[in-house]
Amino acid sequence: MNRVAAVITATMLLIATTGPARAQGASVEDSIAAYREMLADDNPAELWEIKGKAFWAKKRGPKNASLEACNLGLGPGVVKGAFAQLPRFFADSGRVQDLEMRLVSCMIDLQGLSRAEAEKNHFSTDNDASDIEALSAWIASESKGMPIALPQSHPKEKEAYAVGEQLFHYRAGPYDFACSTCHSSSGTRIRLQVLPNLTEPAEAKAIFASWPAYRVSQGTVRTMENRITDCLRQQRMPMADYGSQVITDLTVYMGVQAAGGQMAAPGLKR
Amino acid sequence: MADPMKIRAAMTDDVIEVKVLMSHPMETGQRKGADGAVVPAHFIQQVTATCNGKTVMSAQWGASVSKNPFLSFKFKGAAKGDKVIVTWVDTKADTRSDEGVIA
Amino acid sequence: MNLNRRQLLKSGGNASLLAVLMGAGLLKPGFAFAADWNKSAFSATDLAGAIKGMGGSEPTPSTEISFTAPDIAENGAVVPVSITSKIPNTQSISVFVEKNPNPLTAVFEIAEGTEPTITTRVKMGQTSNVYALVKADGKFHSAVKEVKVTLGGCGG
Amino acid sequence: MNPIRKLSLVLAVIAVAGCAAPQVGSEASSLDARTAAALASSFTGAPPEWLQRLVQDDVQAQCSTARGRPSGDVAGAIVLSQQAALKYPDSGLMGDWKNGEKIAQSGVGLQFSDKPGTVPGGNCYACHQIAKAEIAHGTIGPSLLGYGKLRGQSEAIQKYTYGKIYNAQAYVPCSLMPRFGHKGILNEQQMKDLTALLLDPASPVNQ
Repeated sequence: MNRVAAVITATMLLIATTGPARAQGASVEDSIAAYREMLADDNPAELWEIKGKAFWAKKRGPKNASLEACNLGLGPGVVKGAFAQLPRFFADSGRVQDLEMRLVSCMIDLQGLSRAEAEKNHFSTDNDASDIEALSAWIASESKGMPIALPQSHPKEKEAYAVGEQLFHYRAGPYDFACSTCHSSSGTRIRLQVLPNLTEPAEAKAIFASWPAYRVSQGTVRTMENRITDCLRQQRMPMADYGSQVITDLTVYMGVQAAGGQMAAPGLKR
Repeated sequence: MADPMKIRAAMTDDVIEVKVLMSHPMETGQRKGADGAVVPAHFIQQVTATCNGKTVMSAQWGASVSKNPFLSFKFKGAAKGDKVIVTWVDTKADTRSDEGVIA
Repeated sequence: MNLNRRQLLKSGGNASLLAVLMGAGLLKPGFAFAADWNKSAFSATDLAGAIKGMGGSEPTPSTEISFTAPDIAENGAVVPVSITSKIPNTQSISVFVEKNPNPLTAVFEIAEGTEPTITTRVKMGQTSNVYALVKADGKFHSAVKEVKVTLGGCGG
Repeated sequence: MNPIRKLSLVLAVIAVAGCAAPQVGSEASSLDARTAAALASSFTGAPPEWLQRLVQDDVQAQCSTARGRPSGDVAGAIVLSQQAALKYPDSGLMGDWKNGEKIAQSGVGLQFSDKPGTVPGGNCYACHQIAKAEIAHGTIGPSLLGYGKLRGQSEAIQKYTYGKIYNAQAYVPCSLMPRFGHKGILNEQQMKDLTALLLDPASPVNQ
């Protein structure tokens, strides 16, 4: 078979077999939707919210201070609505920071912790709970119902978006995967999980609004840092540093795509 | 010490619906941890709920109840403002008791 | 002491008082509950054994049990189940997951004044029949539903 | 040279030199340079050999630039270069479909979370419907139910099937499917077993 014929044959075979999967998929997807509906209320993440709220007020570190004076972007101590506008640029750190990096900054500046101490257990394990996961759950819940509105006025915020978009489409690694491999078309699934098309604002809104989330497969609240790290792992990329620029920029890209969405975190995920 | 529960109790007509989330690993004793060793069983065995000194729910659980368990039940015979007290005890004899006010 | 404690519980004793006593180390709850906990039923590996452990025999299939569980569980770690009994004099409601290593999952005693309805979430290791068991007037009744547990995510 | 390719070279330099600050050629666009800098600064805890994975090959760079929709010229060039790189086993293209089914189910391999020595799977079900019994299948790729029944088992079909698994981009430029042979994800026997899974009349695919 010559090459052109091979391409044509391949295309024809592709067309001939695209139908059944979609048709058969509908009832399975309905079942999954019904399952999710049964779990929609009574999110175990509420247990993390309780812990996170207490942790915000708890004094610790060499300065024996709480986080209550932490500036999450709307002024020192303002929690209500702050998460809906993160990540954003902070003049004191000179960086665009997501919630987690901002909390780390506050732990260092206000409580006098070292970076290592502040970032300890940032992703919880079986034996070690994560203060940051609990704080994230509570702080996110304080933005429920508010519109996603990441600022894009500072040049570094614009740059984070632009670089984030490049990174989103950056194919590399042994599998040739980019974020866009799974997240740039609508209505497809991996196994039974419907994949959000993050280039489509309506879908980006729903997804961005629902992180951090309680993951039933892991029995804990996971943050967006964790979700992106895990996506990169499944893309067969190296392990990203906690708070790395790649993660921040991808978060900004998704968050700006999701502008106007209604915050509903913490969510409940597989 | 175990983390607090989240207890919600809401009255509609004369029926009180109680919803409880508990913080617990509910280890089955079948799972292997990151180090490859079997994680010992550790789960809530007994749950009781009382209201005004009366038991309104008592349950025995095995290891197959989900991690960070959820439980919902309904009872009659109490008023708004009354307290529902939920207590659990697990296989390590750890226990936790919290209360929710009927709204 | 254990006996007192058990009596307290059985009579619907003051739970916060109990918690205080346990916290003060005056009560050793593990021993008392180990005695209360129905080990033979929870260790049974089949439906007949579990019901025997609960002092019953062969359940009768009943349409008076409303049993809600998903057709497909996206993750077996959390499978929501709701059971409501319309059978008069319902004494207890239980959940039994046939293919779990220890299938009996939970037994809820329905006290006087408590509605015969419960919702909880259970773990399933694989696709299995799930039974809702209702004890009423000392007899067992059942409803069954198959829940498919699927592989999820990116597979690694 | 296209800008993304240049970015890859920048990264390659960084990966090899192990330094954090990228050396950017003056003609590279500043956005690409900043993207390269973001990549270069974000994986400092990873072993050096892993950093090579961030470096794009030609096809990856072209497909990224084209956002997955290459122009006719680029598409043609990709197909030609990838066809030229196809390698077939010395003898036989059909392995054991039973092993193939296991490979299709397995999604592990080449992740930083995998234990050393983990044999990578194909994870075919993540994207394709394959055997009817497995309801947990993805839809990113087309359904492969009845694949062999539809096409028969001619040598040409065997070759096409094996080749598609080996390097999907030899047929569909910028295909989302990993190039399992080209990138050394699966070995020859595994790809033969998958070919059998799709073509063997006894395979559940063709029931």
